[in-house]
Amino acid sequence: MARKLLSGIVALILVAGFIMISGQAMAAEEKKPEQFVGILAYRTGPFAAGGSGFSSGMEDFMALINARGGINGKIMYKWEECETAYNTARGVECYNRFKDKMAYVHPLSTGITYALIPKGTEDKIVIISSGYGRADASDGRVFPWVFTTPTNYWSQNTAKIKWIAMKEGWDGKDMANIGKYLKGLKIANLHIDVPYGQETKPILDSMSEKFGFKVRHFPVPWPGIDQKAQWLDIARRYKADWVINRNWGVSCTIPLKEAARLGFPREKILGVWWCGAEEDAMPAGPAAKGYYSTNFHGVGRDFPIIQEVVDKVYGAMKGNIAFTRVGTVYYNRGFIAGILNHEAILTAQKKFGIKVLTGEEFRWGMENLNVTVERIKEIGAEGLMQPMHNTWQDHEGGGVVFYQQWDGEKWVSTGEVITPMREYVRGLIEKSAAKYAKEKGIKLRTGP
Amino acid sequence: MNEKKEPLLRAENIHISFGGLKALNDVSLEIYPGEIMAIIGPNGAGKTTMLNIINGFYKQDEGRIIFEGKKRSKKMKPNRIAAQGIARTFQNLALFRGMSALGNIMMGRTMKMHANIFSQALYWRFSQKEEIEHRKAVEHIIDFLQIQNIRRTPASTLPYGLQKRVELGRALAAEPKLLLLDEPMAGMNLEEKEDIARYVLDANEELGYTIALIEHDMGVVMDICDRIVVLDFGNKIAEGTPEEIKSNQKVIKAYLGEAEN
Amino acid sequence: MFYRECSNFKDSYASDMAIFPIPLDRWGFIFMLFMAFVVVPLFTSEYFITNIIIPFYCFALAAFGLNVLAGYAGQISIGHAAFMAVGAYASFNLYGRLGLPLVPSILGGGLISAAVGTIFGLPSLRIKGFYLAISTLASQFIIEWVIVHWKWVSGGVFGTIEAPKMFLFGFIPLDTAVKKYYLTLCLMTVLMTFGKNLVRGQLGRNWMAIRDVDFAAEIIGVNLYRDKLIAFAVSTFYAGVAGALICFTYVGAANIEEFNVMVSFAMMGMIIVGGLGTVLGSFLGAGFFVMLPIGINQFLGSFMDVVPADILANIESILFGGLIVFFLIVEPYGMARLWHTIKDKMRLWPFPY
Amino acid sequence: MTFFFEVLVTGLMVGIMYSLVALGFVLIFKASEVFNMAQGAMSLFAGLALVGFLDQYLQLPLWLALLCTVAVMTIWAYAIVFIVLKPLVARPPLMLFMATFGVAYLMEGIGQSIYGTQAKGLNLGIPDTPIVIGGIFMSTFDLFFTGVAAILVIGLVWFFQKTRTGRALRAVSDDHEAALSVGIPLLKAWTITWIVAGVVATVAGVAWGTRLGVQFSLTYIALKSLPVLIIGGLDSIPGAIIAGLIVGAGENLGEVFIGPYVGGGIQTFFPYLLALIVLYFRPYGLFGKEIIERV
Repeated sequence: MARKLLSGIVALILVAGFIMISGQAMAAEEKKPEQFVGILAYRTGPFAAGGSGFSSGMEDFMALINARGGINGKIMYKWEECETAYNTARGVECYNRFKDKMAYVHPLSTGITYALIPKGTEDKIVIISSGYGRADASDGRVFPWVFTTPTNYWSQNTAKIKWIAMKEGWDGKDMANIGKYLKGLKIANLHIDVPYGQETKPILDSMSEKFGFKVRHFPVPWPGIDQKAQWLDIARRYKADWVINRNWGVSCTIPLKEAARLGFPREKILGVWWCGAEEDAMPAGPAAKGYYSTNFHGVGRDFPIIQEVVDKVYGAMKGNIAFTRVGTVYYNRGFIAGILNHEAILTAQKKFGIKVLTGEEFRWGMENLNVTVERIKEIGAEGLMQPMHNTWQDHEGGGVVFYQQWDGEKWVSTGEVITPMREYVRGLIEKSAAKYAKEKGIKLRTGP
Repeated sequence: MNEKKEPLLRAENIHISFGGLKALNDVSLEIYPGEIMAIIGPNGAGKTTMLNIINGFYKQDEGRIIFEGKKRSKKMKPNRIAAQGIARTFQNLALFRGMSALGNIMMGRTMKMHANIFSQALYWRFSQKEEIEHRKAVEHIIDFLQIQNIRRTPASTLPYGLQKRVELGRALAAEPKLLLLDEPMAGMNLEEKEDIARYVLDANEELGYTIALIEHDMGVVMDICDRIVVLDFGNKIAEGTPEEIKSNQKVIKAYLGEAEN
Repeated sequence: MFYRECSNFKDSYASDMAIFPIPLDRWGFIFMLFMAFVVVPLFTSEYFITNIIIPFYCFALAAFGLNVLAGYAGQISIGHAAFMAVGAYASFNLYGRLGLPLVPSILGGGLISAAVGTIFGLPSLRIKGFYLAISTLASQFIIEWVIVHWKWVSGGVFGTIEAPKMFLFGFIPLDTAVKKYYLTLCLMTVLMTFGKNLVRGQLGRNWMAIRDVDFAAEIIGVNLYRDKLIAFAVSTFYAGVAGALICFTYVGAANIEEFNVMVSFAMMGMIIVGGLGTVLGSFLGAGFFVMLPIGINQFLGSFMDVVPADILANIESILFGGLIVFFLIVEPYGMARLWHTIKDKMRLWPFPY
Repeated sequence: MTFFFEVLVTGLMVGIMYSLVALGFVLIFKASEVFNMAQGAMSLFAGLALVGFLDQYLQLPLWLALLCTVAVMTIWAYAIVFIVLKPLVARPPLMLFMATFGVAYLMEGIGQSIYGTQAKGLNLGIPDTPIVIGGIFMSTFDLFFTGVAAILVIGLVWFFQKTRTGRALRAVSDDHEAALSVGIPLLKAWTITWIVAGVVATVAGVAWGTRLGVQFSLTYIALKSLPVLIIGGLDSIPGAIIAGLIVGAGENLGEVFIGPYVGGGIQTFFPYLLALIVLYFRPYGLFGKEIIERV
């Protein structure tokens, strides 16, 4: 018994030791000043594919900049990871752990984004939710510290509807007659039944009224491993023309299987960009062939900058993920997030000088971010990312949606690049943001 | 004995069967105030079943129970029956193993404590007063049973004999009108049996409890009981004072078997 | 040597029935209170307060709530996180929409949670053991569904709420970590005291009796139905308050994923690893489950450059699972029992027998 | 009406898949009264191991890979019984329940450390195409696994009824002490049970893994099979099968025909409502062994 007790006590001391040692563990060896980046990752749990790909992509990009000698040759990136396990409370803990050191953060989960919005505003830390989080946070007047650059869910869905119209024969130019092609179409919005999945219900309803197509929402309860009932309904009773696959993690894969089982054409399923990764399509095997998905960046490794990473980072054995995953969708998503942050830092450093930036300075950089087509070419990311131009009101900046199709082995870009219905979305965003501002008693910003 | 007296409890024509097995068949018995009554019989005679029906753990198929002159509804829950004043102990010990001996005996007072949940949460005035008052009553029982030294010991770690005693204490703490004891001396040595027998007698004589007990040790039964009911295969075969029972042929037959004839 | 029961005679039942009958325990408790009220807010960092201590208190409350149900009354619930959600959403509505004062809102959240909990406790009148445990998952999934689907519960933002700015008595703003800390600490201390009183009083004894031998409890006069339902109500009240506090003082927002079934399992883990049927165990278990993952994560963070991040994150769950198993093997009755064993040794020290 | 039958048949087939998972729970509960929270993790680990044996480095043939997977699960069975359960013999069931919870974390962590976290496809070459029987859409894949489940159940029943080991296991599950007294070693019996449960977990892992892809979410199939367990009874093999069918059919019919009126997405809690109704009438499930209180 005594020995058992002793070992118990030793374990307790060890546990206490864990907490003590942490924090100061990092040695201070480097000479150049460091821009600290706190990374909220999730490498375990059901969504690990997304979390690990994204964080590693971003880290690889920063490793590349460091290999080149740092930001403007003077400042090194320094990053630390914190595992959130896709859990809001742990995400908030991670944020608090890093908040004194970092200027910006990618919360990487809708729940964490919602939790961090008021905190970021208070602590003057920029929250970047690229393609997730609140769509109405694109309104910089109400959400001064939140950016959805390059695009958000609502833009995505208008672009999706435009794309569907094009598949139905629309020429893609004249908005006035888009209704003619959409009228009477039956669209099924298959969504995971959590806040993230419900987010696009209003905009689809609103568009269905506007353009005369039918939409029905099919909620899939979390974790969505069984969708037979929904699919029977979609394919056999509702007889949908198009299905929007708005799921997350494993629930993205199931629809492909179910559709195959019922003989529903995969070419008629269009995924949200969180359902458009290799990890979503691959497990479905042959059933996934032909499946379309949206994206807001390119896929693959055929970009000069990613080649450079392969050479300089993986060549030097400094990669942050299994080499096979370089160039996959989530990896590239993290990678362009890295580019985006980097461009904002460069923009800000032009104004504030080459130094380690604070959150406020970084925000200025984000709000004056202007990534032109030429600049993208210069970076070596042509086709990988889209032009972005933020202003102090518009925190979305880009909005363009890419399309890709699964050929059975990999994602192939369809080459289509569709701009969303910007004014229409902007109107909805402002309306929604104004409502939020009223609820919270936020005064609208009147200038930069 | 005093046949004129109104019985405290009267069970009339009780039938109960489990599956196909008739456990009790048309059994009637009375328990009179102030007496010690024993129910005896060979194994499987239905003694425990009778106690279970008296305190409402089983519901009889037919027949009725009259307690203090009032017919008891069949729907009555065991805890309401306990509130009417019937307490018992169990053949195979049913102590609350996670609690101390003191806690177990305090449980006997549960029906008598009325502080509501808010008062208990505050542990203030009424609740505290009540707790102390009942603690005093319980300490008397602890003194009576001479188990002062094991007050704080978890019930599960007590030796068997003491567990039986604590269980007796729990039943006594309820201050019941009718106390049912299911084999209170089973598995004990002679000395322990004598102790328990003395507590039972004292409880009856000093504290004035009416007691019905099941016991296999005929010596003890004959010594301390006023009246005996004998069951065999679910039927009542005899009833009377110890002397009457000793000489009853049916009883002898039931115990010693037909071959003795 | 100093930790003694001897020469410490009780002259009244009241003193014998105090929470801490032994003086050194009493001093230890006062010391802990002093630490919590003075030392922690004055001498530790904001990070430590917001991320370690506040969630620790909240989960200790929630774990105590579950302990009332599972540890004391013996009714296992593995859908308890849902009641934290009920508390969070209810108090958000009471405070943010109906404009009740802050503390009544939080307690009101608890009361609403208790009402819901009582309804979900009804199956316990017929179902026992693991059958009951699994059927309590119904509460988890039904509540999740209701919160996501019924717009008026969450205010229409897809089941996600953001804690409004808090004012105590309507005018004292609770904006800093320390102020939020005090709110949590005060509520926690008061409620834990009440809870301790409940479990050591007659109600607590009734619960334990139900847990140990339910038929004997009924035969001695315990109203099983009433007391089981009260256990559910009290338990879910604590869970509700804890949920509200997590939403208001810790995360600052709530969404339904924050209270999913994994949290429910973790709460079950807290009370088992901490110690079933003890108040101390609720604290130790909450500490184990709140601090350990953060500790492991930070500890492993220093190996970031050596070991691939993918593997590090998994080592976290290996360590965590390993420690659960380890503690259960070392002391199956939880860390609270371990503590009592240590005290027993101390009582005899320096003489081994 | 065709549509109704389509939903019903589909539901029944899903139900069989739930039964597969529930069987693992039942086996272990029967033998050791351990409510095994690691059942999902076991399926995950089996799936990961199988994919590992099939992948481009090893390229084992399917039968060999399956055999190796079973071998791996056997090692786990020994490890769990001798490291975790042995010190906890005769502890309250709740402690064992929690210990398996820890084991689940361990298995998930170890599995994903070795094989990585990303989702992996598992293709056994069973066509997942619709076939039409009597106007009802069915999938060859589902039919195949219905067959597998049937074979598994028949195999289990045979094992428990006809073999010596199986009878010994049944004796252990009826009464630990009595079994010990006639010389059946408890730990050995447990180990065999865990191995059998490991085999069942492998089958469940393969069945669900081909469907979901082998990834962390495989652990959730355990959650989905919990209502099956309580409806059928925690210790009844036929119960698990019949309850699986009830749950599968019930949740799908519920979602399709009741769901649209209340906003949909009810199939997670619908089985629990069914379970509550069943338990109201039969507190130990349809086929569970009733615990009779003796006074």
